[in-house]
Amino acid sequence: MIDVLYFAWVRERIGTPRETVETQAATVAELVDELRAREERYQAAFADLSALRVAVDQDLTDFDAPLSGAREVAFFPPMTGG
Amino acid sequence: MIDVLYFAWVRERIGTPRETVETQAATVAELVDELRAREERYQAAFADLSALRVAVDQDLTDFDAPLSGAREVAFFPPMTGG
Amino acid sequence: MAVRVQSEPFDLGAEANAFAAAQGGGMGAIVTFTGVVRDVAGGLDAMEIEHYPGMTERALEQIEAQARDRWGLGDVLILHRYGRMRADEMIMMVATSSRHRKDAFEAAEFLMDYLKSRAPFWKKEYTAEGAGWVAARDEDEDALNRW
Amino acid sequence: MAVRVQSEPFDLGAEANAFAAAQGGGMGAIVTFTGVVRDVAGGLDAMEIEHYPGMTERALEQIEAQARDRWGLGDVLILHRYGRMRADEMIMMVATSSRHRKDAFEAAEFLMDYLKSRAPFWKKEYTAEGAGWVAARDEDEDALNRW
Repeated sequence: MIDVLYFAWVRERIGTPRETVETQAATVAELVDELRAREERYQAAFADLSALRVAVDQDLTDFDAPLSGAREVAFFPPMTGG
Repeated sequence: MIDVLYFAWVRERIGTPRETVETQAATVAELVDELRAREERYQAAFADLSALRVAVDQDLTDFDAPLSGAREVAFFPPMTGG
Repeated sequence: MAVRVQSEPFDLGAEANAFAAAQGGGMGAIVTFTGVVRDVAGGLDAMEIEHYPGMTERALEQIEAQARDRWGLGDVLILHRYGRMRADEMIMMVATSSRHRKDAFEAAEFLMDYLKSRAPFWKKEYTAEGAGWVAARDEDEDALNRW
Repeated sequence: MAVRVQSEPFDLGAEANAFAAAQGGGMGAIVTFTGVVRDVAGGLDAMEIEHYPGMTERALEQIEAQARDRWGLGDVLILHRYGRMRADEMIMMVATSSRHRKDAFEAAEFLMDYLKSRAPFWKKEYTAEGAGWVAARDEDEDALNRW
């Protein structure tokens, strides 16, 4: 069980800001593959991973990052604050 | 006839902020030589020209600058504003 | 640590004066940066800033800690709004203080470069023609390379 | 052109807000720098700033014009005091605005570097042990070389 959060246009494409997912995925990339296999809206959101950023437990990381022990994964486009 | 101005410790060593000088000096350096020849307080003020800056008609320049047509020459130490 | 994330407007003048008044003796230099909503194309109805509560504060605190490690700073303020705002409203500010100006300037630029590309904020623009997410600028990512 | 040379104290917050409010649309970045009297050794009774009336305004206006030539700036403010002041009082400030932050930051640093070494101000410190002119720092002269 892991909380998956979406922000900005990723949230809009997937249609929810947050969901809880049952997964045995060992890495972020494996989680993405599982999500893509679900429905077309996930495929649309995850079509181009180079346009996405990921945080595990609120720390920026990359798609190779392990998920063991993680409670929260977030996907979003490059940030545009400031 | 030229107005000669002094600032900061140059003013203090010479003992006046401003005086009018009759001079035929062609350059700032020649004017400095004339002033040095006057009195010891001028020698003290102009002992080390590398520690001084000069402005002719309110523009920073150097000691080789010509004085033809100049109305105002100012001597002072390196600036310390800001 | 002075990191504030809020939806309410802030008063640049009041923040700058409070920051300056809180400096101990010896801090001769204070730098502020303020970001303002730009109506780039004309016709901006509103800008909405989304953020990631929790991670935002965490990321800003980490950026502040990095700046304090790298420069001799008296104090640091990072204030960023989220939610809906209009053209010419202030989005965010940073303030830094140091003995000499170099540290305060460099740290403020560093904070801005990292905040732009590493703090989880996203801008969406609303105009008569519709709404769109602001794209990240390559220059902003490139700016990180100088540190 | 906004160059002010005055003996009276100024209110950083009021100046920063007025500067920000005067910006046209499109100026997304505002940078301020404020210089504060430092009591370096402890025991500073007062600092006195002498200047060269006439040349001061002229030099600051030239420095502003150079900055406007080199960067895309919305507006520039240079405000510098002269006369007697105490530790922690504000001596001077600059403010710049631009579309993106790089121009406003670089121009503010340029203004400060040139103002430090090219505008006719001289600082004298008064302490219980006596009075002395502040010496120019080599770093300040060196800072000009980067532009």
